[in-house]
Amino acid sequence: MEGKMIDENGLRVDGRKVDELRQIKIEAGVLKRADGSAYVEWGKNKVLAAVYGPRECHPRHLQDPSKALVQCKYNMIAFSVSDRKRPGPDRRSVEISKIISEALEYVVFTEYFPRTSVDVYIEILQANAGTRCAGLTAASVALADAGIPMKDMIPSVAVGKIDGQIVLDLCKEEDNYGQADMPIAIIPRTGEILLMQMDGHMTTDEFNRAMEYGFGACEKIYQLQKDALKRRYAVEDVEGLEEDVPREQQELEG
Amino acid sequence: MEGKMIDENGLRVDGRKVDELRQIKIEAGVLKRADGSAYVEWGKNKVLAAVYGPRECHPRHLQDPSKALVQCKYNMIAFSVSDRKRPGPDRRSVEISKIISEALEYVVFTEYFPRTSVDVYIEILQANAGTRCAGLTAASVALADAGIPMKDMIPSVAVGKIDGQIVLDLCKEEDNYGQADMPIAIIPRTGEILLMQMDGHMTTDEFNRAMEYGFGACEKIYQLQKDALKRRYAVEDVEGLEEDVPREQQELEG
Amino acid sequence: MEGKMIDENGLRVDGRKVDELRQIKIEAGVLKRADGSAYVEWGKNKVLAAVYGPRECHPRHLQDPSKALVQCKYNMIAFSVSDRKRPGPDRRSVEISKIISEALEYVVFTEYFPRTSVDVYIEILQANAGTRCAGLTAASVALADAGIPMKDMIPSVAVGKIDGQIVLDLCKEEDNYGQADMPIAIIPRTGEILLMQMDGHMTTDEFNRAMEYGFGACEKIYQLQKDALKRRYAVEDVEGLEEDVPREQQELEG
Amino acid sequence: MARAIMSDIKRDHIHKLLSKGKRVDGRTWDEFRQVSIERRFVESAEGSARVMLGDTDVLVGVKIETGTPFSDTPDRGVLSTNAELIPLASPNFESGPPDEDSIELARVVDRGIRESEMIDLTALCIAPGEEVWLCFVDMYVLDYDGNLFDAAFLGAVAALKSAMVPAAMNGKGEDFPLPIRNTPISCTAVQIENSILFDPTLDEEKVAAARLTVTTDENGDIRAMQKGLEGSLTLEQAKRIIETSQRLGRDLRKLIG
Amino acid sequence: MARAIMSDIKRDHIHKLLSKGKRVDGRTWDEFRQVSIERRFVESAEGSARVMLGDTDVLVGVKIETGTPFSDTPDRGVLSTNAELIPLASPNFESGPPDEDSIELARVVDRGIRESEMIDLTALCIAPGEEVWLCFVDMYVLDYDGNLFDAAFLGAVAALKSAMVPAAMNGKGEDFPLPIRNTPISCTAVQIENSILFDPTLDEEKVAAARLTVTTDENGDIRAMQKGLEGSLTLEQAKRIIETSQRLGRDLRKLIG
Amino acid sequence: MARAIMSDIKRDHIHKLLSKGKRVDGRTWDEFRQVSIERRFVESAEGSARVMLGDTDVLVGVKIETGTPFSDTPDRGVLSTNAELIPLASPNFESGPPDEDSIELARVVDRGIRESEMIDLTALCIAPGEEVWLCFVDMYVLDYDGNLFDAAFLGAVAALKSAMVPAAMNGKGEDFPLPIRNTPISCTAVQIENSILFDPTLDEEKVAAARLTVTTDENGDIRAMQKGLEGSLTLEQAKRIIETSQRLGRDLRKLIG
Repeated sequence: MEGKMIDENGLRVDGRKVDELRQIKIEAGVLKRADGSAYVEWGKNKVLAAVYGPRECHPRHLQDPSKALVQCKYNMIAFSVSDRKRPGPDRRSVEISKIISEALEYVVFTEYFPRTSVDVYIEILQANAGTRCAGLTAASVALADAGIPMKDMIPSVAVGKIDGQIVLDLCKEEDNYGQADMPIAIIPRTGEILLMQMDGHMTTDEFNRAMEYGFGACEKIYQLQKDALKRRYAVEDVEGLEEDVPREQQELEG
Repeated sequence: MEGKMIDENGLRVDGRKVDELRQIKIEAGVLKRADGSAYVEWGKNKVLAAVYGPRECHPRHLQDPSKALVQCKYNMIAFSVSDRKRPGPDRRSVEISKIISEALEYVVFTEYFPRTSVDVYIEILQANAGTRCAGLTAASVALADAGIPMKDMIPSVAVGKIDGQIVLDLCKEEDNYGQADMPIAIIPRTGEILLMQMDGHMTTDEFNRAMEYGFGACEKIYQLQKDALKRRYAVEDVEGLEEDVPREQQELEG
Repeated sequence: MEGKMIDENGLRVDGRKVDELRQIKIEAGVLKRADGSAYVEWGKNKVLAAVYGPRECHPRHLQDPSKALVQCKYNMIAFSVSDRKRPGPDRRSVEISKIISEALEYVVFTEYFPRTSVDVYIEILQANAGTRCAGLTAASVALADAGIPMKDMIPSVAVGKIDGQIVLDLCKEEDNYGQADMPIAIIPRTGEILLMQMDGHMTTDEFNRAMEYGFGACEKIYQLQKDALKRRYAVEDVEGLEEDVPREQQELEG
Repeated sequence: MARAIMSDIKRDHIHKLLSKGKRVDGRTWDEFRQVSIERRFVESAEGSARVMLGDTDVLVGVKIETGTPFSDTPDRGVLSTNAELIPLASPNFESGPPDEDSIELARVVDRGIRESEMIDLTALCIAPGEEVWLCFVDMYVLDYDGNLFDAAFLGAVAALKSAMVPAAMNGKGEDFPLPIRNTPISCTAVQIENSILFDPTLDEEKVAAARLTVTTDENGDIRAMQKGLEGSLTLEQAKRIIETSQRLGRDLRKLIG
Repeated sequence: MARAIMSDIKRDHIHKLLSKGKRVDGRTWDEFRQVSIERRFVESAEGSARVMLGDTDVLVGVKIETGTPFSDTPDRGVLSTNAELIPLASPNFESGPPDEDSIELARVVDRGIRESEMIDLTALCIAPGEEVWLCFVDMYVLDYDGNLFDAAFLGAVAALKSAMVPAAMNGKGEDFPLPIRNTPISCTAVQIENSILFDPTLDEEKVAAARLTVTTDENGDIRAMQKGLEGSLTLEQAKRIIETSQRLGRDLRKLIG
Repeated sequence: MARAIMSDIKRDHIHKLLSKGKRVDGRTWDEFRQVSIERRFVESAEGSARVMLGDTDVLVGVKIETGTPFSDTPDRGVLSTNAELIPLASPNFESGPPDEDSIELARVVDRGIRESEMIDLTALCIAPGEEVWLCFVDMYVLDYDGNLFDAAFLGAVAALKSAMVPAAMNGKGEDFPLPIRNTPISCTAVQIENSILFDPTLDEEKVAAARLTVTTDENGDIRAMQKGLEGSLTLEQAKRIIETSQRLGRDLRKLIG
């Protein structure tokens, strides 16, 4: 497939430039039962994230007397991929859940809620490359929507390599023939890297270019995250009274 | 098979009339270790039920501070069916255990024994259609034999449809070609329905007929349940002294 | 294979006499993290044993208020046998773990450490017949190395039958064609049998001969166990100061 | 699943309204909440539908693959139904393999589809005894506000009716719609202090004594039923639920089209 | 399984009687409890037997199916033995996959059958390397009052001897009895304060230090042994148990016929 | 795995030394501990290596069998990598199926081997679509004193380079060495209060904020990376770790030969 993924005008199979993101749509507060939630459409990815907590930590022997645990479960639903995936965690999703949990733990003020658990659920409804980045991006918004005190939100994106070129945000078709894939997550304000994985083949120069693209994209995604929260609050202001009714009912349930 | 299951005299493959039960034999108090037990032969079904409790509820997080849990486990043993069944619960037995537990919970005075569990085990030793009804019938007797305070015993029976006719208590051969199957369990005294499932194809009229057959049969089964308990007590009266010895030994075990 | 396993001079496939052990090498204190450890090479068997405890017993409902539990896990690693073994316990290793636990429990002064667990891990790195005996032999040394108070160490050996003759300590090639196999473990000082299994075909006379061989061999293995501990202590005396540093560090970890 | 606990105040509120013949959200006893159905929500599935029943949100996908038939039905395709009560949807759902609640849900939906003969499984045979189409229906609860049975059933029926068999991709000729013969509908009611309420919310479920799900076909005939919960129903209540389900089923069936 | 706890009073009672050479139920040290064997208890099994050893009640079934042989024994049928300590039988048995107790029980019974060459597995080969008869022995404990090893072994042997290979149903000619070459018997004794007691009751097991099961064939030769529990046996005790097992085995074998 | 807890005193000690640019064991920030590699430690494996990295002890074995290829790579052998953090190696490791730590370890090693194209999987095809060589890499941690990633990776690479494909035993001609094209090396560093330390000991890992593993090939190109732990890295720190890994990788590669 060498040489076929980027055309003579430098455009990719879906018409994007090498440093261009797919279309991203973020919506906060999309679920009723969850304490916080977000929905992300990212190209053809469809991702739902929900947050419960801080709440009692189960099993109890995992409780940390000095802080809350941030426990993320990343899951692909059975029909999110072309071959049906058997329900239940596989090794890939266990690893992704671990590294997303670690990234989120850094931004949550866990010391405020000792012995509790902040549970984050990411469900990939439709997968098209880059689901862990879309999931982490959604999870950050869901945490904020849940009112969990946190340092900042974490945007995330993958940078890849196709046809010997560093390229931002591979879609599935590109990923299938890609030469490298590097998902990252950062705090744009400080430049801190919270998630970074790579597989494939990159020189040091290519790595530097990739980080440039990635950092730039994360700035944009961060803006989308903030916009989603703003829209959510704006809606709340308008529909405040109506929205309050179910909230009160929830309190009654104890 | 249309038209072959009921002959010109209205008799079924095993010679029964459409509203006739198979032969049912109930025996109470058949096991030594269990707190209560019953054995039921119902046509070619052979079913054993045992009750332990009220006893400490495990796992503890399931304990209910206001009442006892009634936890039934329905199980078919490996060689109870023509193709060997792998030991361990399958989805069918999980569902049956759930609905039998719910039915039994209604009649046990669970509020007398907060935080405890009343454990009911139903083992299908030989299966020939209608095992959940035979199992629930046996479980009621075992609960009574265990001296668990309860509102009433629950007889249970299935009503089916073959050759376009509503028919009581399908045997396996009929069930294989049946057009509908509807297991029910009721309290005959009050007419309350505690278990009802249906699959197949029934009109409203057929449903009404089926319930008539079912209610009538439950009266008879209820009588057999009571007879079994009476025989059990009668034996105890005669053999009272002998029986008391092991009971005392059990107490010594703490 | 009848008649081929022992030659005209009474020598076996690896040149041993019928009552001769394979070469056995025992080393105590081979791991840094474990509280006690031992490594055994026994012919082509390579076995590692480690002891942790007495430590808090998990799960807690297994705790015994009157004594420590001795919980041994025997495990063959994936590439210890010619066909790769899937990781995780199989039925054979569950049974072996149970009987080794029972044997070790007899010699540990469990009443000194109520509510705790003494955990013994046996890993078969390379298997060549007789691994349970090599494992139990190693586990005894590891327990002593951990400083667990115990009545005595337990040597263990298997006696088998090939070509109609009772033969000590079968190697794999012999075991494949053997007519009987009988692993035993004893306390040489008292002659008490703590582990004994047999499968195959033995007359009473053959059993008596086998026990003679086994008891004799256990005396020798016991000596090797003691030698290994002596060497371990001798080394500690010389290198005492150096060795103490990490020990102190461990205490600092609480 | 232990049933979620509810405060006494809220429970009393529901009971008090019921005694006046009213429901918390103002519906009549036989009124369903707003239903919305979004078909083909997930492109990677051969068929899919997202159903909102009030705030209850269920996503159902259908995957169709080739495989071997069961030995006792060599000339029929295979239908397999699974429900996942994922912890994203409720604080009371837990991670892990299907528990008794999700198993009951899956099996009740499965029986409704199977017993109504909705899908012509014989048309899903490729080579008798050797190769057939396997049809996996996976139901994911995304937000849980009561009456999963009907939301999941509507989703499964809509997803199946939207599904295309991927024949071309498998070298088996042209894609074709799943062969549908019938549109079954399930309606669920609960009994609370002898009142019957259809399409219960989560709060209503929490105080309910008994539940009955009735699945009817286009003729109004009964194809499947499931009574649930630890309470009882009288025969009259059962009959009333059945008759009302037949009536409500006709309306819901129009939504599916 | 943690061993069940017993009151000190009861323990003392057993010890006191033993010091006078007596057992709680009046038996001699080498006396089995009443044995009853009901063959073909379950019709859906190819062979079955329900064995009562005093109040210990074990139901064993044999299912026989066609399947593929193991690659290292291409011309032999397959024997598979499984024990289920179902919670119906004892307050100390728990639901779930086989624990170490049921695994030990199954493996000890399996070795006794296998090592005695009771079944001619070569006669269970249909097509070498391709198709053989698979023979599943499932042992269910229904009521537990001690000495499961011998009750289960008797049940397994009786069930196997009653089993018919379902050849006709599988299109492999006429049904035939399982090819039996030997009738092994296992006898189990416990050591309590240096007394040896055969066929221990549950109470005796609770105070026992060590257990030895000896399986002998028709010649009285030893085919399998298993020592259990956390206590010890002297060589003399082991020899005495072996000799007694040979003697008692002859009597029990007659019951099996 | 919850990270093991460490006393404040020890933590302070490490921090104090670090503030002076020192490590507890006297190494420089970019210095590995003593490495020892014992090849062919286990004869029953087709390849094996036992690697000591200071007191960290890892045993890796390679088993090679024939089997069927994945349907999407019909002409390639199969590589399968598994890590076992057995409880013998640390008081914090537990029995049971692989947890998230062992899964991460196995997957990071797997990616390093796979992405560097170390093994020519096309040369492990026997009959396209039908039979290929399956290559199982099993990594057992025997003693855990930090930096499992590099110890396991060294062990895996050494074991693979020592492995012979057992062709003769499988009737596929003569045995031959696994076709190796590249020798990748992974180097792992941690960040502790903005210091970077390579090859961390267990104590250093306990106080570390972030971890980065960089796998490079013979050209020094990056083939795989994995950032771990709950802390952050700056871009400069990441670059410094990458460059140092390229340099250290050259030295470690010589040990493998």
